[in-house]
Amino acid sequence: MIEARVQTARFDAGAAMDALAGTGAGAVASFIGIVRADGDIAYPDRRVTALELEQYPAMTEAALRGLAQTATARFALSGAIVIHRIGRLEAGEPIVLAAAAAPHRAHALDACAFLIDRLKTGAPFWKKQHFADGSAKWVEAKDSDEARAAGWQ
Amino acid sequence: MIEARVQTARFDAGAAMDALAGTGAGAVASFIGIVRADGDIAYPDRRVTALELEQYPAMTEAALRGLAQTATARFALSGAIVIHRIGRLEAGEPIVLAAAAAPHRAHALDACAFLIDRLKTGAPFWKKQHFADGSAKWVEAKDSDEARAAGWQ
Amino acid sequence: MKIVYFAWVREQIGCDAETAPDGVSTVAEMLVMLRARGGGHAAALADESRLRFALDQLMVKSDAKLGHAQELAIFPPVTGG
Amino acid sequence: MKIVYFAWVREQIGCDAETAPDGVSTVAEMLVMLRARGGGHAAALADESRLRFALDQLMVKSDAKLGHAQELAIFPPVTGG
Repeated sequence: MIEARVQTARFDAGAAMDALAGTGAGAVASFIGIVRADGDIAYPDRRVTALELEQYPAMTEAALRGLAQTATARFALSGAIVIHRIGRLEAGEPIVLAAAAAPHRAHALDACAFLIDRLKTGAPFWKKQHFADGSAKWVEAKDSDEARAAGWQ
Repeated sequence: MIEARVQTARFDAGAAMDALAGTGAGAVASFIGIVRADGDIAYPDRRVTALELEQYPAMTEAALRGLAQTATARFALSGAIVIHRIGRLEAGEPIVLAAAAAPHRAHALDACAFLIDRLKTGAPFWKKQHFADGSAKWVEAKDSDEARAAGWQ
Repeated sequence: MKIVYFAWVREQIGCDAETAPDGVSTVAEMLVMLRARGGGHAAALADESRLRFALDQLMVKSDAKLGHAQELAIFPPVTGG
Repeated sequence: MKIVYFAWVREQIGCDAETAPDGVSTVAEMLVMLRARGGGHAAALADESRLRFALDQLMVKSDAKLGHAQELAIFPPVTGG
């Protein structure tokens, strides 16, 4: 079972985990990313009030689906779900869900980390931060994210 | 925020993740363990219909709470939740939830793996398998679980 | 001191809890005393490598001193999660 | 061929999508052609190390041949998740 979605609405993490639990798995691991008010380490004194998530619409769902398929083959998953939100998201709101189901826990946990690490460097989304003082700034990609994603080669 | 519970009822994984998302975290990772019908690798031809989960009541909640506190200190978590079910659980039912919230994803993912690895070797629960043919057998502890838990030293 | 048993140790001994004999100083000595009762005790407690112990709800090795502990638990390696 | 821009590349160029000039064989050559337009194009596309590319929705390096691709996307390193 593979599900890959891009949407503006909130997602139901509990329903996603229930669906994965129903695939005959022994283990379901999930990750949720959330908008942090202290988002940009380059600007510690500016509070983030919201993020604006831009996507490359023709590419995103295929990229997420390809990622879920790669994870399924690599970790022998019984299911994988990736949901990414777009549009304006306030501080505290969930951005992304990555979840994996497998017979045993090591594969489920590893697949979940793989999904989110690879999504961060391979799926065409961009975040613009809106600060409390009215200013805005595009988030810079992190070298540490590239390193984590490359670690899965 | 720390929550450690032992209960017979099903747990609400979505509510647990929502609670952790509300701790100011940027990342929430969770793990759910499920009763597998093909549970015992020593008996591949016997289908498991249910597990019976026994506990040491005076010790379990303190053990789970201690585990959550250790994880919170080690990974600088903003929240940790561990819920373990007891009693008779049919194949496909969830057994355990371990979830962690942290500012960044690496700590949330690592803490989640830490919680479930340590729980498997340090919390006083025992599983008895009930097979489709009416027989029953206590699950044997796995050396691989000891090795994973020891890996967190 | 109270002794409590769990899982197959409990089943083989046929008893959830019992009062410990007096004058015993370590977990290992307690095992020797209990095995001497024969029957289920002897069978369940025969192989120390298959047993784990807790004193007042804290995991200990078999060389642990009983001291003033209120409760000794004897059980198989745990298999939860 | 259509060219699409995203995030600050789109903002600096002031345009979501435009038609590519003909007779260009690689992504790198296309960058040279686009920069020659000056203004937002020159500023946004000045530093290739800050840019990523996709041809028909597949990530490529700047030495990739355009071939018969329908769509070239130019954008900053992605920052989703």
